[in-house]
Formats: sequence, structure tokens, C-alpha cells
Amino acid sequence: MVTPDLTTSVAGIDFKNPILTASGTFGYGLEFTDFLDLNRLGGLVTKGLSAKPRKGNPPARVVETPAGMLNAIGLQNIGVPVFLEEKLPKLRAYDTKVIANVFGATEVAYVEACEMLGEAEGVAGIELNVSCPNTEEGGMIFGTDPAALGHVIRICREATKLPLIVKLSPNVTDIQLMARCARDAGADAISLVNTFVGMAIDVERRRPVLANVCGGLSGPAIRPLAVWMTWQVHQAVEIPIIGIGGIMNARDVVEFLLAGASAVQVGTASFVTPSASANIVTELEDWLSERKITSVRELIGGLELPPRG
Amino acid sequence: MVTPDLTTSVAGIDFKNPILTASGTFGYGLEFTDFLDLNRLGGLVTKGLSAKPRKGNPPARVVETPAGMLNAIGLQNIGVPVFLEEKLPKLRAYDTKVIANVFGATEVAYVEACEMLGEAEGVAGIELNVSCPNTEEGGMIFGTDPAALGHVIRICREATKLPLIVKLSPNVTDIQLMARCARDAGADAISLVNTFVGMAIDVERRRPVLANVCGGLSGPAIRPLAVWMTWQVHQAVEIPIIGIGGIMNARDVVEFLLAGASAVQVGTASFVTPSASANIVTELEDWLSERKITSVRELIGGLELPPRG
Amino acid sequence: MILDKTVNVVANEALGNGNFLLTFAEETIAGEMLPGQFFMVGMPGSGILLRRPFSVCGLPGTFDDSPGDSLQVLYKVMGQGTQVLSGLGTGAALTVLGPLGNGFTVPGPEVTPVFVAGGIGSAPYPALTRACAAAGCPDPVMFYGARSAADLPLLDWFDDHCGELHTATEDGSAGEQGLVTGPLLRWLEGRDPTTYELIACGPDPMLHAIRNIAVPAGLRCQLSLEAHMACGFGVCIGCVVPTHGEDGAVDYTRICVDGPVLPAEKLAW
Amino acid sequence: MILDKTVNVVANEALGNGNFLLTFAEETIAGEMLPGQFFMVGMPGSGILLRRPFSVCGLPGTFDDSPGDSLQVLYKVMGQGTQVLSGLGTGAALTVLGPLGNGFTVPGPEVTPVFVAGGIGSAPYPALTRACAAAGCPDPVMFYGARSAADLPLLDWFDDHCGELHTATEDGSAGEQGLVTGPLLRWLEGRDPTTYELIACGPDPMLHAIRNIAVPAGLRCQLSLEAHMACGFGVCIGCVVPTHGEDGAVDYTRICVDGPVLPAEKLAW
Ligand SMILES: Cc1cc2nc3c(=O)[nH]c(=O)nc-3n(C[C@H](O)[C@H](O)[C@H](O)COP(=O)(O)OP(=O)(O)OC[C@H]3O[C@@H](n4cnc5c(N)ncnc54)[C@H](O)[C@@H]3O)c2cc1C
Ligand SMILES: Cc1cc2nc3c(=O)[nH]c(=O)nc-3n(C[C@H](O)[C@H](O)[C@H](O)COP(=O)(O)OP(=O)(O)OC[C@H]3O[C@@H](n4cnc5c(N)ncnc54)[C@H](O)[C@@H]3O)c2cc1C
Ligand SMILES: Cc1cc2nc3c(=O)[nH]c(=O)nc-3n(C[C@H](O)[C@H](O)[C@H](O)COP(=O)(O)O)c2cc1C
Ligand SMILES: Cc1cc2nc3c(=O)[nH]c(=O)nc-3n(C[C@H](O)[C@H](O)[C@H](O)COP(=O)(O)O)c2cc1C
Ligand code: FES
Ligand code: FES
Repeated sequence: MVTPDLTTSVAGIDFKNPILTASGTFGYGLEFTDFLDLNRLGGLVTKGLSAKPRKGNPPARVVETPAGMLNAIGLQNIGVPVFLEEKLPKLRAYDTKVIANVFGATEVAYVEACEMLGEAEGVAGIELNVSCPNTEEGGMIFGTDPAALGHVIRICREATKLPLIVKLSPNVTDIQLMARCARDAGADAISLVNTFVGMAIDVERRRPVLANVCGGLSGPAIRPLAVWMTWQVHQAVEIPIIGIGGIMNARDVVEFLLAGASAVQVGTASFVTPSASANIVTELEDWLSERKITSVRELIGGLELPPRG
Repeated sequence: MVTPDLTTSVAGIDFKNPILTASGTFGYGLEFTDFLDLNRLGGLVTKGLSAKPRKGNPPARVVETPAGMLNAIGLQNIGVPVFLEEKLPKLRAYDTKVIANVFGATEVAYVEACEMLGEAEGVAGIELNVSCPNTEEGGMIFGTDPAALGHVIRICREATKLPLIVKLSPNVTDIQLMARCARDAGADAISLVNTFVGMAIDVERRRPVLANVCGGLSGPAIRPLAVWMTWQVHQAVEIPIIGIGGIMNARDVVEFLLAGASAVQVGTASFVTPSASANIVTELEDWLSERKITSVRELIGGLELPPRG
Repeated sequence: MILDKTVNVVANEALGNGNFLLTFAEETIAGEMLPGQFFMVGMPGSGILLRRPFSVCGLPGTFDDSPGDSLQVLYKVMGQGTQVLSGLGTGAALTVLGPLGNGFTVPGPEVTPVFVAGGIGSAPYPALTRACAAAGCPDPVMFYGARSAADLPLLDWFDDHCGELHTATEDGSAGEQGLVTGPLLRWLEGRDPTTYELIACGPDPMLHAIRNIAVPAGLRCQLSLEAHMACGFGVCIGCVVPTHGEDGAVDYTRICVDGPVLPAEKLAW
Repeated sequence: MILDKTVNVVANEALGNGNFLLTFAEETIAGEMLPGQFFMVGMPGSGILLRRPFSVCGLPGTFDDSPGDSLQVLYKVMGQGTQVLSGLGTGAALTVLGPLGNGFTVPGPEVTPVFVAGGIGSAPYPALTRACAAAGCPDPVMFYGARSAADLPLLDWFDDHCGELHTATEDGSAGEQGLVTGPLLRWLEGRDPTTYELIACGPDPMLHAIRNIAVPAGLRCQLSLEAHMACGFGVCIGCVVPTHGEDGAVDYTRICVDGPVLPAEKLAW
């Protein structure tokens, strides 16, 4: 049997396979070396980084919901400088693409973070988180207002030479409009979706379970919504797409590829099974082999629509 | 033990308890007499009715997703006249409130359906479906564009004296804006949420599972999103709210009540367990008794927020 | 009257290649159920939301060695739901909604039932075989096709209880190599259509083929259909199939209440 | 090294009032695990997404009658996950991630371990009792409180293995009526704090009370904390508790990697 070609490319970055890990669900990568070989992954996306470290929200920060979970971590992170100093040098030892996920409380803070990353050796690209619903300063406004989205992308585009992936919020009426905005402002690729805003209530205490009141919904529950938005964006713009949302296995990956994603990110699944992302690479390889599909690129955007009757 | 007071009122309609059944998941009510006593329910909402009967979408129309399902029924229905002639007379025999769910392909069709319902004996109110994502004419534009929403409500408001409940689409950036529009246009109450747009792909056939390509996501998967939107709308407008989305048991009902709903609708649960809605009435009564809560009204909007630190 | 009952698994026998025979007992449902009708089966605690539709395979008395009020379902592992089902042991709880649908019309006493089954589509035939015998029909003639020999569950039972049994497999591992329509067409050739009635259950392409044989030739033919179902009792309108409406236009007919058995000529596929 | 293993249930014994003792065997994890550490336990096929955290209750040798490499978890049914767990029979598959967290610091040989347990908070103490004995500590003194007698699982075991056992129940159905802090305060009175070390595990209000006793008085005190956890191995940053940071400001510390056992004085609750 021929080994299928898993390589793909997004935003000018060549990935050995389409499986990346999603921001905030894979730490800085190094936490996973007990569980999997990082060299197996197409790429990994760091926890959201800001110019300065952040402490995040008070607990409780996570709660399970049907086939999903809500989180309101509040973007706790070590900050770009500590990342560059302590994490990146270790990550360079691995043959996988490292994408830095970046956010800021203000436009200036976005630019600052992008500039700090500079052209750091070992950072293959920047993913702009314009869609975190957890904190007032977390970028919600950038992610849901087309003008603000365009502006923050434009200034980040000027601040860095690295490939720029814009991660869209799903909490909008018209995802195609946001995608076109992102493209027009200079995004090299689009990743989607970030989490959906939701809330869980502790009915005994009559309080929100999360201290932050609301949180972001992730996990299999959102997959049908994320697949739909991927397909919508695929029809709206020609720049490549990274599909995200509830991916648990190779079948789910193929769903996003067919809908138009050139690569995917595995998020919540890594909490459930720490080795999930690497397992999915193996599964995907087998899935393609069994069906005699020689290249993953055959699947990208390969959805066929039924004849309209 | 004192029996708790379950009565509630929405849009001037007095319900014996806050449990209604959701449109499209309870047929015309009469299909359920094998499974439960309709007299147990606070109310029932009919399958979406249009002035003329509709045939709906080609199959496949439904598919299961994690903790949810997608549907693209396409608003197949018998039409208002047949409803008035064949179903309503039989429904009058029951001591429960009947709400007619109404939609139209155009503004004129909305008005027509409202006028046909007139002040039909036994119809306690109209729920306007402005949010069905399944057909081009199904009202998507009314449900996601504030101006169109306001306009269709205004003309329906003029066309009927019945209490008017407007059912909002969750597929919007700002649900509070839509709620204020609905109130300003004369809605007596708001119900939410209708389904979220999603898609499932048959990866072997490389086709959407649903012939309509996309469908509406319902079931427990969406509950955290629906609870959040209920809470948002509760803070935006003072008119009463009917909470909908993934309710499977009394605990779920209480979540919506605390978030600000004065009543709820049980949807997908009725497919899983035909007697679900009536079972939940009993469960809710027990839930309140066990906690010595004397009236369901104590819970409405009773969510306490943690002190902001 | 449709009943919603919680039952316990009595037996869940593996028949090979992912085919299983599930037995449970429910007296009231058993007493009202007809061949060709189906259940919606729920698996509490599995995280699977909707119930799954399965035809009744065995009614009380269908299988000689099964207890009085027991019911059988013959199923094949296809996806998540049937996977969970296949893992259940004796005593596990299921929710069962039924009887659902219309069931087969048992042919008249002079009419030979001609069963066409594709793989797991053989599920409803054991119960129907007994009903045909009770109605005084001649012994059924069965055409049983599948991908390969391993996908012909209950073959011995049919061999014992049918007048004739013709098998066909795509890989030739049992019976004739090819589709089941091959031997069927040969059998039909020159035969008087008033002496038999076609009854088919199996995958859609097979049902299409049978319909295309039966309708142009004016043969009596019942088809047992499948569809994705949310409710199984008529309210979601999810399970429709296009049919010829009274006005000549296409109607959508619910398989769960107006089927699953429909006359071939009604379908506008 | 943290391992992710699939294991089978060896025993799942009901101890009354929703308390259960679960036994499974996993040699490699067992060989590396320390008292106070925990597992993330997943229930495949249950539809429950995240694993649930449970302390190790028994290590090999903790319970006399349990097989060599077996591990025990003492749990109480609280919600959906523990409900599913309680329904599992012998042979059922679980996924187990561990060892996780830091575990207890076993007091020095001259120091009496003073265990404070609230209800199911007694879970980590059997393994710890054995470790204390192995380290040559004096026999532990245990204060064990709960709502009522039925919520004092393994009481006999503690009676056999602790130097002193003081019980308190809110309804007075066992031991002293009231909270466990009552007998604890009397015991502490006038005692030399260098001769003992407090170790507490139980509901948050109890831990707060113990912290408020220990910290102002400068008593050595380890608290085993709980939090909602998504991952259990440090990457979701979901399980934090406010602690006193170096700069005097509040830090958020992950319970799953820097805990679950933390010195009482570190907490900025
Ligand atoms: C009236 C009727 C009678 C049936 N009788 C039998 C029987 O006796 N034995 C048997 O093995 N199978 C029978 N089937 C098919 C059986 O219902 C499906 O194989 C089963 O639902 C697949 O579920 P799953 O979770 O394993 O598969 P999945 O593919 O995971 O199911 C996902 C979704 O698709 C639906 N689905 C998938 N395949 C089918 C299908 N072919 N037909 C309808 N819905 C489908 C499921 O209900 C579910 O909603 C019958 C179907 C119908 C409609
Ligand atoms: C380090 C650690 C060790 C633990 N050891 C034990 C033990 O040995 N025995 C035991 O019975 N329990 C223990 N617990 C508590 C146990 O994890 C919860 O009771 C259990 O997760 C509840 O799950 P559920 O699905 O039954 O409840 P649900 O309420 O349905 O759970 C819903 C969600 O809330 C979370 N959750 C609910 N209650 C708690 C809680 N008290 N702490 C943390 N998360 C919670 C669950 O993880 C889940 O995400 C421990 C918790 C931690 C953090
Ligand atoms: C605990 C948690 C933390 C997250 N943190 C970030 C983050 O820092 N930056 C970001 O862009 N997305 C963050 N996300 C969103 C994920 O990257 C991903 O978009 C989302 O979880 C959907 O994918 P999934 O369903 O596979 O988890 C976080 C998600 C979770 C669950
Ligand atoms: C099969 C199906 C058909 C529906 N048809 C309608 C409809 O005709 N009109 C309408 O307003 N909502 C319709 N809905 C939406 C439901 O009324 C409800 O808003 C939604 O399902 C969310 O609730 P649930 O999660 O409890 O199902 C339909 C939902 C389903 C699943
Ligand atoms: S399955 Fe719901 S109407 Fe047939
Ligand atoms: S549980 Fe994820 S960091 Fe602790």
C-alpha cells in the first residue's frame, strides 16, 4: 500500500500533515512530551500570548456541558518575552511548525506582541486571536465588528513579516463578511472557529458556574456549526482556511477538509486524551490508505452539492 | 408538603405551568395523546404554520450530531386553514394553551397567516417564527436583519389582536439588539432560541448529509448558548421571555428560569421521549417541593452574579 | 397504541461480521406488533441522543427456542448507535417505543410471498414468514443477497422455513456471484403475476432495482424503506420519501407512520 | 512520567449512601503513585466528554485483601460522571491518566499526622496512613466528619489503622453532633505544634475553617484541594486557586500540577 501524502500548506507555511493543535489546549507544547512525539504533528499553536504576562480570571474557569465544555480562562499566559526565552528554544528541537497565537487588550498591545515576536527563529507564523469572548479586553470587539477587525489586522500586518493567520469568532451574523474583511486587510489565512459564548448555571446556588459568568463553548457539540462556517468561508474567500471545532478523530478532520479547510486544529480533544492530536495523524493516514486516496489535498474543498431540484 | 405554585404568565397569557412544547417538535399536539395527558402542559406550540400548506425539503432532513441533531424539514405544514378546520376543534377539548407558530415567505404571507388565525377560539397567542434557517423564504432575513425584523413584527402586530410572541434566531452578533427591536416593534414577549445553522458531511459520499446542505442544530448541545442568550435578553428588555434550547429535565428548566425566562419550551426532548414534556412538569413540581420553593415565580430572573473582584 | 417501555436485554447474540440478534421481552408491545413494524430503541446512559429504528425480526413464536413474550431484533453494526448496542450484555436496559409503522400486508392464501432481502434487510422476514404461514400462503420464495457469505445472517433459518431459497453474493462466497436481482429475474420469467407478490427490504439501490422491475411490469410489490428518523412516530417530519401525490405532483410521505412498507408504485424516487 | 492507560474494573463495591470503592489494576501507574496524587478517569462510551479527577485511596498493600498491583478509588455519586461510574460492573473499561499532582508530604518520624476528613474527603487517607507508618510517624489521629453516619465510608478501616479516631456528624447519627472542627479544636488546645501536622481534605467550607484555625496559629497544615478540571495535567489552566504570589499580589496556581496538596498559608482565598 502506498503511504498517502499528508502534506499541506497554509499561509505559505508547509506542514507535514494537516493536524495542528489549537491554542489554549496544548499549552506551549512541551507539556505533552510524555504523551506524544511532537515531531508527528503538522504544527502546534501556542496558548494565546500577550506582550505582558496575564493572570486570567478567578475560578471556576471550566465546566462540562453536553458534548462540550465552557471555559473562561481569561487568557492567562506567560507573555511573549518569557515564551521567547524559555519555551521557544526548546521547541526548536522539534520538527514541527510553531504558530504563536497572539492577542492584545488594545490595538497597540497587538502590535507590541507582533513586534516582539519579530522574526523569531522557530516561529512559523502568527495566529491573531481576535475572537476570545472571555475578557472585555480580550478582543471581542475586534472579532465581531468588521471595521475594528480590518483595522487591527492591518496594523499587525505592518508590524510583522511572519505569515498572518486570523482566527475568527463564530459569534457573528455573517461569517462571510468577517472573512472578506480579514482577507482585504491582509490576512494570509483564516482559522475558525474560536469558541461560542455560553453560560452554565449552578441551579442550587443560583449562580453562574463560571466566575466570569459566561465562557466559550468548545468540543464536539459545536462541530456542525464550525463545519458550516468553514464551508461558508470557503465560498467567500480564496485564502486558505484552518478548520477548528470539536475534532475528535480522523473522520471529523475529513469533514473540515471537504468543507474547504487546508488544515485543522485539534482543541478540547487534547484534554480528554493527551495524545489525541498524534493519534489523529495516524488515523488519518490509515483512513486515506484504506480508501486509496493518495493525497490529503484531494479532499480539500471536495464537498459535492446535491443537484438542486 | 405544600404543592408549589407553578403558574406563570407570558404576553398576558396565563399558563398553569411554565412547560410548553416547542414548535416543530410536537406536531399539532394530537399526535401525543398516546404518550401524555395534554392537560398537564402549560401550553403547546404548533408546528410552524403558513397561510398555504407547504411540502418542505427533500430528504434526508434530519441527522444526529454530538448531543444534538440537525434538521432541515423546510417548514412542511398543513397550512392555517386546515389547522383551523381539522386540528383546532380537537385541541379545544384540552385545558392547555395553544400557541400558533406562524411564518411566511414574504411580509404579505406573514400578515395573511396572522389574519387567517384571526381571533380563532382556542388560540391563545401567536409565535412569529422569524428565524427558521431552512429555506430562503423561511424568514432568515427577518430574523437576522434588525430593520426587517422590526417591520415584519409591526405589520403582524396590526394584523392580529392575539398576544404576539417573537421567536428570535440565535445566528446573530447581537441578540440584545434584536430583542430591543422586537420589543419596540410591539412584541408582547420574546421566545428564544430557534436553531443554530450547522452542517454535517457524509465523508464517504463527500456530500452534505442533509439534502438542504445546512440545517438547524437543536438539543442539549446548544443549551449553554441558549441560556446565555436568555440572560442577555433578560438584561436588555423588560418584556417576558420564553426560554428554549436543549431542555431535557427539570434542572434544565430551572437554568432558563434563573436566566430570566418566565416559561420554557421543550423541543428535541419530545423526539427522544414522547412523554418528556409532561414528565418534566412532574419533575419540576418535585424539584421545587424538595427545596421548599413555593412558587416558580421566585426563580424567574433569580440568577445572582458573583461580586466582581 | 404506541407504548414506551424500558426493557432488559435477554440475549444479544453475535452472528458474525457485525450482525447480532437481540432478544428482549415486552408482553404488551409483543401482543400488538405486526411483521414489518418497527421499534425506536434508545440506549440510556450512552450519550446517544436519538433512538434508532429497528424492524421486529421475531415475534412470540417466531423462533422456536425463544421464551413466550420475547421479541427479536436483527441488526448490523453500522455506526455509533449500533456499536453501543452490540456491546450490551444480558440485563442491560433499553428503551423501546413501539409498535411503529404500518407493517406488511400479508398476501392472500393463494399468493406466494416472494421475499427479496439485501443483507440486514432480511431482518423483518422471520416474523413475516410465520404470519404468511398462519394466513395460509404458500411457502415463501426467498431471494437473499449480500456483499459476502458472512452478511447472510439467519440463512439456516430461512432455509428451514422458506419454500425456495436463492442466494447471491457480490464476491461469490455464497450462492450465485452477483446481485440478487439476477436469480430473481430468472425466477419471474414467464410466471403469472397473480400467483405471487414481491416484498423487498434492503439497501436503497436494491429497492430501486426491484421497483424498476416491478412497476413497469405491473407486479404487486411492497417495499420496506429506511430513512434517518428523529422521532419514529410522525411528528418530526424528518423521515420522508417522495411519493406520487394525488395532484400528480410529488408529495413527501413519512416513512415512520405511512410506511415503512409502501407499494412500489407509490414511490416518486 | 504520566501514563494514559485503559484498565478494567476489578471491583466496584457499594458502601452505602452513594459511596463506592472502585478497584482496578495497573502495575506501572501503581509503581509510581504517591498518596495524595490523583487520576483522571474517563468512561468510554458514556457520552461524558471530560475525565473526572479522583484521588488514589489504595495503593498496592493499602488494603490487606486486595491483589498485588491493584489501586483503589473511593468516590461518591455527585453528578452524571460518578453516576455512570457507579453503574459499571467488573470488567468494564476505564481510561486512567496518572499519577497526577504532587501528593502529600509525609510528616517526619517524630510528627503525628492529624488527618481531617469531610465525608468523601477521607479518600486519600488509607494510602497516606500506610505511607506515614512506613516513614515511622506516630499513628495518625483522625478527625472524620460528615452530614450523617452513612457518609463516613471506611470508618472501620480508619478505626483499625489510626491511633485515635474522632467522628462528628451534623445530624448526630455518629460521633459528636456538629462539625468536625469541634473535636479538632479541643484536641489542639494546649498541644505543642511541633509534635503534629494537620492534613485536611474535604469540602471547601471545611478547608476554609481548617485554614482559619491553622494559619493564624502558625500550625503546619497541608490542604488537599478540589477544582473543576478539564485536563488534569496542567495545560487548560482551568483548575486554579488564588494564592499569595511573590510580589504580594494574588497568583492563580494550578491545582492539578502544583497541588492538589498545598500548604494552608499559600492560599489567598
Ligand atoms: C424502519 C426502519 C427499520 C430498520 N430496521 C433495521 C433492522 O431491523 N436492522 C438493522 O440493522 N437496521 C435497521 N434499520 C437501519 C438502522 O436504523 C440504522 O442502521 C441505524 O440507525 C444506524 O445507527 P448507528 O448509530 O449505528 O449509525 P450512524 O451512522 O452513527 O447513525 C447516525 C445517524 O444516521 C441514522 N442512520 C444511519 N444509517 C441509517 C439508515 N440506513 N437508515 C436510517 N437511519 C440511518 C441514524 O439513525 C442516526 O440518526 C432500520 C431503519 C429503519 C428506518
Ligand atoms: C484532585 C481531586 C481529587 C478528587 N478526589 C476525589 C475522590 O477521591 N473521590 C470523590 O468522590 N471525589 C473526588 N473528587 C471530586 C470529584 O472529581 C467530583 O465529585 C466529580 O468530578 C463529580 O463529577 P460528576 O460528573 O459526578 O458531577 P457533575 O456535577 O455532573 O460534574 C460536572 C462537572 O463539574 C465538575 N465537578 C463537580 N464537582 C466537582 C468537585 N467537587 N470538584 C471538582 N470538579 C467538580 C466535574 O469534573 C465536571 O466537570 C476529586 C476532585 C479533585 C479535583
Ligand atoms: C481551555 C481553552 C482555552 C483556550 N484558549 C485559547 C486561546 O488562548 N487563544 C485562542 O485563540 N483560542 C483559545 N481557545 C479556543 C481553541 O483554540 C479552539 O478554537 C476551540 O476550543 C474550538 O476547538 P475544539 O472544539 O476542538 O476545542 C481555547 C479553548 C479552550 C477549551
Ligand atoms: C425537527 C424540528 C422542527 C422544527 N420546526 C420548527 C418550526 O416549524 N417553527 C419554529 O419556530 N421552530 C421550529 N423548530 C425549532 C424548535 O422549536 C426549537 O426552537 C429548537 O429545536 C431548540 O429547542 P430544543 O433544543 O429543545 O429542540 C424545529 C426544531 C426541530 C428539531
Ligand atoms: S421519524 Fe419523525 S416523522 Fe417520521
Ligand atoms: S486541570 Fe487543566 S490545568 Fe489543571
